Amino acid sequence: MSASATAFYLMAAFILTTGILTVTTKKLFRAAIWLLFSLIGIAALYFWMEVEFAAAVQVIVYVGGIVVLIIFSIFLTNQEGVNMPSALTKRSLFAGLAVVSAAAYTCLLLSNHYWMKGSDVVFDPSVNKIGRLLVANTPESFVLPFELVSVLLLAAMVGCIVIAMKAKPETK
Amino acid sequence: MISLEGLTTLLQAWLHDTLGEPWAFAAQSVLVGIAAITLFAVLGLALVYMERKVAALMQIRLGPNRVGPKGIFQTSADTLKLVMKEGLTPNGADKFLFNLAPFMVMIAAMLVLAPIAFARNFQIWDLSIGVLYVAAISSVAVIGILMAGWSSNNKYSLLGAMRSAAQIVSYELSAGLSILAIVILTGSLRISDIINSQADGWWIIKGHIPVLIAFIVFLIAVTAETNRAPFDLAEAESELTAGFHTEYSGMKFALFFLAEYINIFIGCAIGATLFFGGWMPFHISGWDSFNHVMDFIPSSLWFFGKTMFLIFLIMWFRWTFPRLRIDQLLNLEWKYLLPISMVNLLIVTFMAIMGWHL
Amino acid sequence: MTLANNILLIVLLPLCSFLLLGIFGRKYLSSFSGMIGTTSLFVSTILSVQTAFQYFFLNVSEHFEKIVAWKMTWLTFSEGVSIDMGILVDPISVMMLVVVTVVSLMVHVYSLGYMKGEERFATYYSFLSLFTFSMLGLVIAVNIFQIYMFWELVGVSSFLLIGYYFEKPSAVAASKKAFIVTRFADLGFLIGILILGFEAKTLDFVALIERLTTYNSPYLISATTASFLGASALTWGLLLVFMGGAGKSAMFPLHIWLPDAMEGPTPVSALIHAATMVVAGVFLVARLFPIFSISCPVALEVVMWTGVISALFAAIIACTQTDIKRVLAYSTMSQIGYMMFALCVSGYGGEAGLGFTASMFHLFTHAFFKALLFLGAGAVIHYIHSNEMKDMGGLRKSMPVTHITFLIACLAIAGIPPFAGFFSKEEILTAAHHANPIVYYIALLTAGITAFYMFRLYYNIFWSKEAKAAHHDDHHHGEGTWSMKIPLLILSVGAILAGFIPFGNFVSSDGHHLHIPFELSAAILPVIIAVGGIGLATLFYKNENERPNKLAASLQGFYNAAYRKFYIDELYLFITKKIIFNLIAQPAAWLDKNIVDGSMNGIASLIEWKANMIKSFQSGKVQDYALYFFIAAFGITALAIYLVN
Amino acid sequence: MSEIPFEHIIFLSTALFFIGAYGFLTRRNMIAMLMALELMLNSVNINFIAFNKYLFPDTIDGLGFTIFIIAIAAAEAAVAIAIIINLFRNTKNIDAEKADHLKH
Repeated sequence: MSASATAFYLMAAFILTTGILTVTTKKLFRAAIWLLFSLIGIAALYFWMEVEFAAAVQVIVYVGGIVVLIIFSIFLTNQEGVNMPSALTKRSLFAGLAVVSAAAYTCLLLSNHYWMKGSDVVFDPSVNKIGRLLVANTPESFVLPFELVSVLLLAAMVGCIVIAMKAKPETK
Repeated sequence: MISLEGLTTLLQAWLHDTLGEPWAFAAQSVLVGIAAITLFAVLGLALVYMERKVAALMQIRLGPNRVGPKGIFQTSADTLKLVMKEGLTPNGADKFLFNLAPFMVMIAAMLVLAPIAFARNFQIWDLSIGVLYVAAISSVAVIGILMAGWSSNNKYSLLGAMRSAAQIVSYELSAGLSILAIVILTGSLRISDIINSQADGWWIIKGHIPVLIAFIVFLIAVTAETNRAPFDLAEAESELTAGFHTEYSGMKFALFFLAEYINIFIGCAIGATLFFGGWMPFHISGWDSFNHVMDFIPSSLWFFGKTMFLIFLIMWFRWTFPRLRIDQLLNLEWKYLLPISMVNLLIVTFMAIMGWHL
Repeated sequence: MTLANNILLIVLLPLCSFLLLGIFGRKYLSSFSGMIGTTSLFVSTILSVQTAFQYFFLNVSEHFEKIVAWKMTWLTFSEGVSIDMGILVDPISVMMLVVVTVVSLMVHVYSLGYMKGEERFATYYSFLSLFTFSMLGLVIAVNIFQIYMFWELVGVSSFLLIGYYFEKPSAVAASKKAFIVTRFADLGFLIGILILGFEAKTLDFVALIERLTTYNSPYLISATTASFLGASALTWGLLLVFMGGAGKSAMFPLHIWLPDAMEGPTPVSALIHAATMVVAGVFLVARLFPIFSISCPVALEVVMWTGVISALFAAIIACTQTDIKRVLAYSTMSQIGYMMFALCVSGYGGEAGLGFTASMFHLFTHAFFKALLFLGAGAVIHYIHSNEMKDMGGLRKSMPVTHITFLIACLAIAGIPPFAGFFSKEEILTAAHHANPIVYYIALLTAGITAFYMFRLYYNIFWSKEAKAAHHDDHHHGEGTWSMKIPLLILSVGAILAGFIPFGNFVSSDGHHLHIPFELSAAILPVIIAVGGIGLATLFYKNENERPNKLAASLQGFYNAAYRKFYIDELYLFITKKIIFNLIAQPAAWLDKNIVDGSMNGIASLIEWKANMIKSFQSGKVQDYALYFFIAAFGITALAIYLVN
Repeated sequence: MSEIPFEHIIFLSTALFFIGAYGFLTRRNMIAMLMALELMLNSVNINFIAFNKYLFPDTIDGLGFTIFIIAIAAAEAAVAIAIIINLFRNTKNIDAEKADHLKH
């Protein structure tokens, strides 16, 4: 096995292990840390796939943003030390059954599928190309989704502030 | 002529010849790791010594002067002491995370070294997204700090960690925006491209006012991101004992301590790369003979000189400005720096579109 | 100014005043509202008198045409059948315009004094204006549906005015009663309209009358040949239309609302229940008179007997009532009965049309003296603060104006020459004499009874026992303000002089001039009977004595029956409560509750039971929903893939 | 790349997706549910990039989608956390089992 393949399987194992730990560990803060590792693993996977930009964005947004946000919200909701209540047995049973069967079915479908390679061009995700994809003045570019996402982010920002803002005490 | 570039090329060729492709790669990785750790150790020692000496200079006193000539081994002795100390773990702490935290911070700091160009053609990994990579990886350190604060099971640590994280996350924005100003002017995220764009003059001396503004904002943001005075209230002794690393002792404390100085170094190195041309010698276009003279000074000297100058500036700040309150700190970022750097970015973009920067 | 504009103005002025007072009255115009209403009506009155003058005297021809002065189509049902709004000018509508505006003006003026200080003064005047508007709109209607709409408006405004003192439960009950009874009658009216409209294929009066009176017209033939329960469609239609008229005019047996309606303010009683609204029924029959007379004598017969019975029946009840307004109410009913049967003893056209002219003439004169009587009674009530005869007596000295005018009115209604009532009543009796002796004798008897009870009323108020203590307590006000006296005086002049108008020259069944010969022989008998009635009343009631009680005692059963209004109200109650309620409504209610509702409830509880079974799926917990969603999504995907393959 | 079959990347993302789904269905803490959700989103991102790189290398649309997904995930996480914090402020509890007020 080549070094590259080894690296992939190591990363895959890392991602899946930390992912499983994320959804099973009893301590919420540790779950967040496992999530962090899982996300970093995925960023590494992107590096391995030579999609550096996606990796950097993954790290910036997920690690620097979302996980920090989650940790902050853990702090704010006083959930640090205590163990989380364990899931209801009934629901874990059903959920586990459903998930395992669905996963098995999906894997079956995937393994029976023949993947056709579209073209033999070398994949080139340079920053320049990404910029042109997002905001260039061509029919192929994603200008409209880009603007929509911008508006969505703005709306989400305003919405978050409104939702989480403490109600002002009634002033007379 | 002996230069770092020549050394590495020689080493690489030798390794390939003797070991073959995969093992050469592995050996190189190991060597790079060793080099990085060595660099860290040396840097840590040097910077701590420098800090003490600068502090003494500012306060008109001598500073360390007993161990070795001019007290040059003082920091080594301190390090020895820290290594010898028992690593205490507080009762009720989450041991796993408690032990993991300093390594997180340290590893993040080490990973950021990868795209930094120390000298001409001396770079571990010339990423196509170099600057973005630096910004991304340095944000991982926040998690380490939060982890340390939370797992210590100490409210001062927790508060310090939260303050620290809030501060870093906030100031990352204006740091990122001022970095983007240069990226826009250069048109590339690659570190080597950025340095090469300054071959006929560093951005800071090209006389663009927006670049000057970006540099000032960047310097403030780096100072804040590294939790240094006047933004050091995360570890404000009078309020929080020592912030997130209150409970750490021994080698783990040393790692935090070291990481802090490494972060200063990295921040200043990035600043030097973006604004002062990195290893690029001081060139004035047209003055060929002068430029030729400048080229004789090794590029690594240029780089370290500029970085040290910035580090000195930051140390100077520490002993000059009084500490801010937390609300002043956040106000400064969100109400002044962020809008300023956004408008600045707009101006820079406009400049780039009009082609005035060339 | 053209005729149409003139009449339009007459009708719309009260409407404007109603809107103005109704919307702004209570807040902004409270103190002026009386003046506003009165002024607008004063203009209307002037205009209507001018219109009448123009129509009757400036008419060069010998014949009074039916003029459709203005017409607009409002709603079209089908070709030819439409609801129109317009102005129909003919002798009776012009006469009605004058009557309605004059009486209404008098009432407006009178109310300035009578209602002074009322809290809802502006509301009162706005209602009065509304009423006047609807009545005017009714009399000028070109279309039977227009009449129906204004008819209902009249009903609404009378409901509002009767219930004016809505804080009094009896007033509320009376207004409801009036509304429900007239609504019930109007149902018949509506069906009648639909029958007539269906048969004649038009709702327009002119066309309707023309189609249903022309001999051998296809409409008439189809209307008379289609039969139901032994009567032709035309008969049914006319009878049902008359049912509406009977309801409004308080004909037996739909009269029960009229006495109770005296709960409203007295001027309102004068306006609505004496002079204008109740004659709407007479007006309706007169409007359709050609059809009744030419095409359907059977219906006319029914109307006649209804009128006769109402006249006698009401007169007998009036003798026993002690509430002065109720006496007047029954006298109204009796007089309307007079008008009704007078119409029916008439033929169409020429000399035979005497009854029609007489009826309209009586309507005209009656409006004056009945309004006068009510307003006088109002003055008395205003003075005494009571409606009961036993609280009154000996008022002739303290209320001289009222006394004299009331006496004139009583003489007029009793038919003593030369007062107005004599002439009109004499014409009616003559017409009846020519037509039907039985009706004639009953009418004579009624005339005598009328004289008797009117003077019973008169003596009880103004003579009888001398000045009781009750009315000396509060002599803070005198007989009434001038605004109350002036209408009395004007109306008494009308009551004296109205009879001298050669009415046949203006109003007749076919529009031609009708010369009415004065027959002295026919006039003597009624006058003698009336004087006899007055004498009897003088004997009994001029001074306080035991004779009335003795007479009442001797006629025990009959007296009680008359006093209780012949138990008609009780009969209605019996029918509605015992029969309709117990035998029909209650089983229906049971059916509704247990079968109809029961089946619905059964379905509902079945669904509820089922819903409870599946309710547990809806736990409110987001993860349960997520699990269902997850399973369903995968299930559907798997199914789709299976089906595709 | 050529050393490992393309399916293995897809298997990895599939497994990650179902791990996230399992976590979403069983975790009682809302923040933990949010984390599971992030895992699922990430598995989708992996798919997009893998498909783009190995099956359709002539475009970079998949990468664009990934970037959009990441942006939207950030917005979604922020809103979710705002809601959770508001819920916590009102009920002192962020247990998904107990947050069933809308049912009543």
